[in-house]
Amino acid sequence: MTEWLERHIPKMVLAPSFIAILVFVYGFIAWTAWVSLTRSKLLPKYEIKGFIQYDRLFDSPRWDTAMGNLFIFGTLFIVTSMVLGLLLAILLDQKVRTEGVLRTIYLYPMALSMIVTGTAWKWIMNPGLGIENMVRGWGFENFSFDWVINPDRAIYAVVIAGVWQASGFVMALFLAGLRSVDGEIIKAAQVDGIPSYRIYSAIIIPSMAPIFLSAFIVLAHLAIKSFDLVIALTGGGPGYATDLPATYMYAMAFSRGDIGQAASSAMVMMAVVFAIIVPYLYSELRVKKHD
Amino acid sequence: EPQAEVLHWWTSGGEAKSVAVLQKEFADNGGTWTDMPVAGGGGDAAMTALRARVLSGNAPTAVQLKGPAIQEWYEEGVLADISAVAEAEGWADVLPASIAGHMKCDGNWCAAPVNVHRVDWIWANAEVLAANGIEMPNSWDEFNAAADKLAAAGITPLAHGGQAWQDATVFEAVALGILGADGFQKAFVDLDMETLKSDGMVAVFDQMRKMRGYVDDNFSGRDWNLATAMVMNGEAGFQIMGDWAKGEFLAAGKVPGDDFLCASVPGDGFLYNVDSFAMFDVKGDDKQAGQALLAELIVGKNFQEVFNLNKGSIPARVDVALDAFDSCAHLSAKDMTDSADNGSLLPSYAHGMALRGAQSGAITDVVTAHFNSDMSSAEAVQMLANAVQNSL
Amino acid sequence: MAPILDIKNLYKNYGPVEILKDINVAIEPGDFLVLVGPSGCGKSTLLNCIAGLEPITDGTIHIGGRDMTHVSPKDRDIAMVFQSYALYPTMSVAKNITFGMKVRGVDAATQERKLQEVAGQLQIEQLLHRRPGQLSGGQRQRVAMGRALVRDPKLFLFDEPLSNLDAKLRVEMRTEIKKLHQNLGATMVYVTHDQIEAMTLATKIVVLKGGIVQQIGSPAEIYNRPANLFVADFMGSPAMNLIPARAKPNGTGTQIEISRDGEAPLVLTDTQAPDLPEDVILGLRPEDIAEAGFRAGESVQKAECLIEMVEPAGADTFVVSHLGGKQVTARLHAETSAQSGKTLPLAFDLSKVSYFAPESGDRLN
Amino acid sequence: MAPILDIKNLYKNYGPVEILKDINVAIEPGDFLVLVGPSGCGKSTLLNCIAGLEPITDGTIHIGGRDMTHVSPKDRDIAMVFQSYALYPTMSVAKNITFGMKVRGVDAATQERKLQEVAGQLQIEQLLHRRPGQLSGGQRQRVAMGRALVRDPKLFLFDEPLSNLDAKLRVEMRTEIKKLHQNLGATMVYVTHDQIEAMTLATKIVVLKGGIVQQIGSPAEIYNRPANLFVADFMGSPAMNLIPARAKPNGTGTQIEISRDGEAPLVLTDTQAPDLPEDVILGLRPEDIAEAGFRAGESVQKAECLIEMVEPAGADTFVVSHLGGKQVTARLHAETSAQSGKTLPLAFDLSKVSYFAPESGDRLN
Amino acid sequence: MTDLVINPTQSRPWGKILLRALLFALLGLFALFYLMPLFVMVTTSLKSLEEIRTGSLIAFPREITFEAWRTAWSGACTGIQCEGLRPYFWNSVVLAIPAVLISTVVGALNGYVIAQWRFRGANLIFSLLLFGCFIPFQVVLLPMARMLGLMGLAGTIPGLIFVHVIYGIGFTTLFFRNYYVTIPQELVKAAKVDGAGFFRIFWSIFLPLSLPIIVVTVIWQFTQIWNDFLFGVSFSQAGTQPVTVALNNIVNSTTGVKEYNVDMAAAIIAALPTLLVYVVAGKYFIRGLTAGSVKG
Ligand SMILES: Nc1ncnc2c1ncn2[C@@H]1O[C@H](COP(=O)(O)OP(=O)(O)OP(=O)(O)O)[C@@H](O)[C@H]1O
Ligand SMILES: Nc1ncnc2c1ncn2[C@@H]1O[C@H](COP(=O)(O)OP(=O)(O)OP(=O)(O)O)[C@@H](O)[C@H]1O
Ligand SMILES: [Mg+2]
Ligand SMILES: [Mg+2]
Repeated sequence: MTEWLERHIPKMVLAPSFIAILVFVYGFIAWTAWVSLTRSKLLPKYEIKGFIQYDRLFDSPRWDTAMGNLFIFGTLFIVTSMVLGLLLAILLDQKVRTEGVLRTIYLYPMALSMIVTGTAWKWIMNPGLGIENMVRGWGFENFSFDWVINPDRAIYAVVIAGVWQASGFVMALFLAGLRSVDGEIIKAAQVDGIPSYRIYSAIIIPSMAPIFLSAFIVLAHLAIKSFDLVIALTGGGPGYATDLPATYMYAMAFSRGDIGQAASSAMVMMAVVFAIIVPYLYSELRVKKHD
Repeated sequence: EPQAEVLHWWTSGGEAKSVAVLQKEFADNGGTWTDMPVAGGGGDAAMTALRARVLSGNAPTAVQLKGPAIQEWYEEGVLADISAVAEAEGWADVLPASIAGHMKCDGNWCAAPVNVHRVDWIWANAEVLAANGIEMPNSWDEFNAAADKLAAAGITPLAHGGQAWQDATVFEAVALGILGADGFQKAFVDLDMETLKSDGMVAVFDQMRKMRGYVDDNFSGRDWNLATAMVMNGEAGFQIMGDWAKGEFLAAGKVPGDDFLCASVPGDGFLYNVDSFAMFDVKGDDKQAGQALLAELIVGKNFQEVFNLNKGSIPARVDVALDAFDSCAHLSAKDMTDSADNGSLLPSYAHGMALRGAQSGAITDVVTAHFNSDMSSAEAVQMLANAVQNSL
Repeated sequence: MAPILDIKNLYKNYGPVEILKDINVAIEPGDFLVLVGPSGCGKSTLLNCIAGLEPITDGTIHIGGRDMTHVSPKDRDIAMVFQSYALYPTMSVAKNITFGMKVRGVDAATQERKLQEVAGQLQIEQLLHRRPGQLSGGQRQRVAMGRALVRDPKLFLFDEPLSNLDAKLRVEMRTEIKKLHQNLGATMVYVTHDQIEAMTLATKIVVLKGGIVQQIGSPAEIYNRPANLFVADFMGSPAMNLIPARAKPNGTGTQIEISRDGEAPLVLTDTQAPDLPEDVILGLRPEDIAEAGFRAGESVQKAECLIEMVEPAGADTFVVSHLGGKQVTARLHAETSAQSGKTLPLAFDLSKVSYFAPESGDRLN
Repeated sequence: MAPILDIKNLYKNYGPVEILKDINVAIEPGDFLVLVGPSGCGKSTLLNCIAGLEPITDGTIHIGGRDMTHVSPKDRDIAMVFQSYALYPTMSVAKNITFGMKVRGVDAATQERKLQEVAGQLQIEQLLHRRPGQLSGGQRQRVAMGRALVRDPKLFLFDEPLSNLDAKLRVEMRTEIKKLHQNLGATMVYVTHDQIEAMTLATKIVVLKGGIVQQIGSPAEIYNRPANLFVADFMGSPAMNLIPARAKPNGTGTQIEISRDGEAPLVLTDTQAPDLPEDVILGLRPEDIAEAGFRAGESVQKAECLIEMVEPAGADTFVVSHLGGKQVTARLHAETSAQSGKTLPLAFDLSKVSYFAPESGDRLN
Repeated sequence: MTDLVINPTQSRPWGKILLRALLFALLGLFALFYLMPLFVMVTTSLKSLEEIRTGSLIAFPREITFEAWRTAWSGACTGIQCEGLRPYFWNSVVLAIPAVLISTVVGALNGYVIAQWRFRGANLIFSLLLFGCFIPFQVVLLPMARMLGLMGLAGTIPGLIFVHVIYGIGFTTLFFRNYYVTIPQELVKAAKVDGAGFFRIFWSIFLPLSLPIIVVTVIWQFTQIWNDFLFGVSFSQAGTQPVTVALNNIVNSTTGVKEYNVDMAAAIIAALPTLLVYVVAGKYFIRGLTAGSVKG
């Protein structure tokens, strides 16, 4: 008996989490899938009506905009955060005496919720109140920075705020990565006559591939879930120019009373997540077996 | 002991004060009031919370809900029947029929109205208009002429905030003016496809394109009260906004008629937005007692007067003396009675009185997309028809 | 010939800590200099100073006759192989080898030619397209070597290049490095803390301890005439037996008396001993203590000793006895009849003996 | 005496992969069993199976006469020392050693007594309050040993306990383990891939390859009479020379012909060779090839050989020559006059020779 | 470690100085970029309403007043109650602390099992857990509400804790698992031979080793839970609303006069605990990342 218990304790410890996840994640996904096949309005109904919600979804120009925005936002947000994070990490890696303070400054946005900082960013980027106004006040009358209110540019304003919030974290990841590169490799490169920038670009950075992957996953996850950011900064506007799938889904479920539609959009979002996460999981679990 | 938990999104300034009146009355009648305010997104957040509460079987006693949403919730089978209170209080006699209609579910009373907002107001700075020799416009052409004049004088013609619901507010005011009461009814209440695709609708979008030109550069995301302040400060000439804007003027010590002007937007009709509390099914005697008491107090004369004085709207019941109200309110009350008679008393689509969320949202999507881009009117009409069709 | 590497009065501090103290070393072209010493004695630091990877506190370094004290590593015309090999992990073997040339702007044809040349020399032709992660330890070692060879530098520096390999591979690679040295006639500086490596590879050995040079000399000098107790103990495996003894000059030579637990002391007579103080440490390598029948000669003295342990090790058998309060190891033939717990007559070859002063540890003869 | 460890028909699979195949080993109390084999051959897996840390697929394991096949590790009365020592990093040395007793509820006084006893034995008294991170490799090794000793188990299991140490320390610790074994009379199972360790420590050696036992025997048996080419090549350093040759029986014995590059073949005559096929592999250890003047006897055959390289290694000097297309290493005295590029007469001691079949690799004599 | 730009033996001091100056200029510029919103928030919160209307946003206050802070803490109205953030702040505290602790402990145990007690299917379970991190939370609101109702936890703080724990497990498990896989398995083996069981090994050996990763996990979880709005607004009722909901009520009222200084003060107050955690423990955060969770 105790032998049996001993052998199975690990499984029993994992079991509650496993069951919880099965019910509260996968059960709910299944529930959503089901609801996406119904005509649920204000509250869920369970009578299957086929794929009508998906037809509506793909017919909706707003959903198109949302997906388009996710693509633009996702790409720019991830790329910019990575580039900026990497740059900051490299700069901080140059034996800067004030590193501790600077690191905290770069990292703190991660601590704030977007509900909190969205307002500040809204002001800063508002042409009448913020930077544009300030720069014009300095005498540059033609300076213009009106992205938040320009439907064609507003999504880039969201990118700025997003990058502001996430790049510090990416910096931390990369800094940790730089710090774990074998010092002998760098010495070898120096003796080999390779200049500093080439050491970074050709040797160190390529060797941090796993960290790029981690950063990518964290950022992709933030991009897909980005909701607070848009709500606080633009409310999805001007018009619905900055709608993202998450805000679309939220609007459908909670202000439109169109839960069926919301569920179908959620399923599409989940498919996107799946497409990103499965390769990651694959590499993660395979690599570990390797070493 | 009567108990009530009230979910609402009146969280600040005049509104909060107005709710406080109700709470005080409730307490005076021996009840315990639990306040559950959820601000943000014009009630979106509150609706999120409501849905979660209902699904978890823990609905609040009363919820700030209005228009077809009440019926929608009723259809989900979660609303209570308060006919007993309504009959005892004789609500049917004191509420205008179209408003009463919103409060009934399958013939039973299920919600209590608080007020009537008029949505199709146009507000103006008296001084600015006088200085430029402009009268309150009676047609959209007059409005355009006045606006051009203001623009020439370097004043922003139309104070506006670039939020979807504000775009929709302007849009429905324009639509009412151009399509007329009948057309409005067909388009935004009955969702008649013919009307939605008609030339009249093209004209409406044409006018919207003009309106876009009258707005300043910084309008995006601006809160409506900041737009009102622009009118107040003489930075802008007009604002098209519901009568809650009046509260801002009054709060700043401005006098209607002298400092600012109010008029209905060009065209016939009255777009109303009735705030109300829907009563949810709750268990327990004290909660049900609280619910009944709450309903009684909400429609009570005292609360209707005090609340609306604070809020800028007019009482829902017609037998409240309006002595304490200002001239704009008087105008509103008179117009309401008149249009009720000639059939032009219409629910506001922009404020969720005319249509269910999915449809009104679909329309707003098109309106705001058009307003914020250089889409042609013809395209917009086509899109509108598709969106409405798609949302059904 | 002018020395190719000439280090004069080199000091190196990390902050307040002196790591290297007054190092003076010079080597000729074609030399194979090995730096040995225990962990933390400053071997890597010295190598880094030669490479220019660490600034030095005082002194000068000349390479090929030029003062290189303040020249950056890439201009010193050196190549270095590291303990962890430090291969560029994301580049193929070929790119690892050619990257330095590429950066220097060597044309593609030359790169290719040199690559093939080196790859042939090291027999890694079929590995050129692989990543370092796909190589075994020995293969990595070869690639690291290739990266150095392709440079054709004045000086090769090696920092414990074999210590990550297992015993068998280590022996093989050692031979290969030796051959490479002989074939190329290159000059090499090689760090290890394995004294067998030091002995087999070096033409010249520097023994370091605590940042101070203990002895510089050829392998034979260091092995046969260690300058002090530290070097005596450090070089050779099993280590030299260091036995406290008392020296008493008598007519023919010096009588060396070694105490034994519960037995009469062991007395040996060294006819060639110099003037010794009374207390000395006698040093004798295991192979200089043999089974009595197998070693003869003028300087060989015999004595019965109690064997405590017998350790057969394939080709040899080591036996351990107890003399002067120390364990004494002797290296016997594999076919020895020694048994633990029994006595055995042992022969001590005093022609190979070293004497040290107990306090200073310095060599006396 | 009944075997203290008896493994019968043990199979171990990881999923579909067979790691261990039909292992049969038994040892007596007091034995020192060493498992050797190249990396990945299943040594650690076998040890883990004995310890009960891995379930086995088939077969039985008896320890001290009891069937322990399905008993959990803590009830098998074993102690284990790991390659990485696996010291608990957050506990002091004392706590590391007493943790097992504490878990088993031994009272504090006994814990203390045993701790002191073991600490004395291993001379780590002054380290008891330190953390493992503050210890050197050798000290860690001792603590790991202490943790095992304090348990006083039926069986000690060691998984490459010395492979993390440097060469010098490894030799010292090896001797210490040997002494420990002799003093305690304990039974030990010891994994290594260092054949010198295997030779010096074992009373019995198991050579594994690819999960299959190649040979079981005493060190001398394995060294002198390897069962196949794999064992021959694996045991001994430098490795046994394995030279392709052709066998031709003639009157007195068998003529063994070894080809040489651009020279006449080398011909040796073995008078004691059994019936051999024509193609054989001749195996001769480096120490069985000596300088001609130093070895004599009936079975010794001499020949001039071209020396390619000379590697002095302190006590010995290795020289490398080329025979039968292979490098052949001979172990000569340190004072040899061999010079690379010159010829030297070498003596081949055929009394020690092994013959193998080229295809199967099996021993022929 | 990596020591690149300053190569000590490369002289040419003026070039070096120029490089360094450039480096610091860049670092400083970025610091400004990151500090700007905080600067706006802090200065605004210290201004009077009058000054905000008339002055520029990006300017130091002419006159500093802490009035807005007092109001935000204990006087601002969220609906008809005018108690400021204070009561909601404490709700958040009693909510966040247990939720962080529980999810960390569960994550640690899960990570320990997955990394060190591998059994068939453990990796599958890990994948499933990990995928759970990426599920958009809006998706789970409605079914979760139903479940909470069924469990009788609707509208309660334990209910909220439950929700946060469930959706935090994925990340905490990921962190601990990635940390524990770097610890050699021999440690568990040694302890098993020593006679210790599953929990004993965890408690005596792994937990004392886990400080760096505990710091990372706690910071991450605390930030997530403290800043959460969606769950807070959906699964609370009057009296159990967390501080973010109250903040939203103060900041996002659509009518009435907007007191920007109070809004900003309230925003900073709501963010103080997380800010504090980052400032105090940020160093350990990086260290923890280096220690394990960074591994691909
Ligand atoms: N960057 C540094 N700062 C301060 N001290 C250092 C630094 N690098 C090395 N040291 C110290 O310098 C001494 C010599 O180190 P070094 O690496 O040269 O030793 P080593 O002889 O190569 O040892 P090993 O055989 O272990 O490689 C050591 O005591 C070490 O602690
Ligand atoms: N958990 C496992 N799952 C699958 N295969 C494994 C596992 N553990 C070990 N193996 C495989 O079993 C074989 C034997 O491994 P083992 O660790 O016993 O080798 P070893 O002889 O101890 O090698 P080394 O000398 O490198 O320690 C190897 O091929 C290894 O890849
Ligand atoms: Mg070193
Ligand atoms: Mg192993």
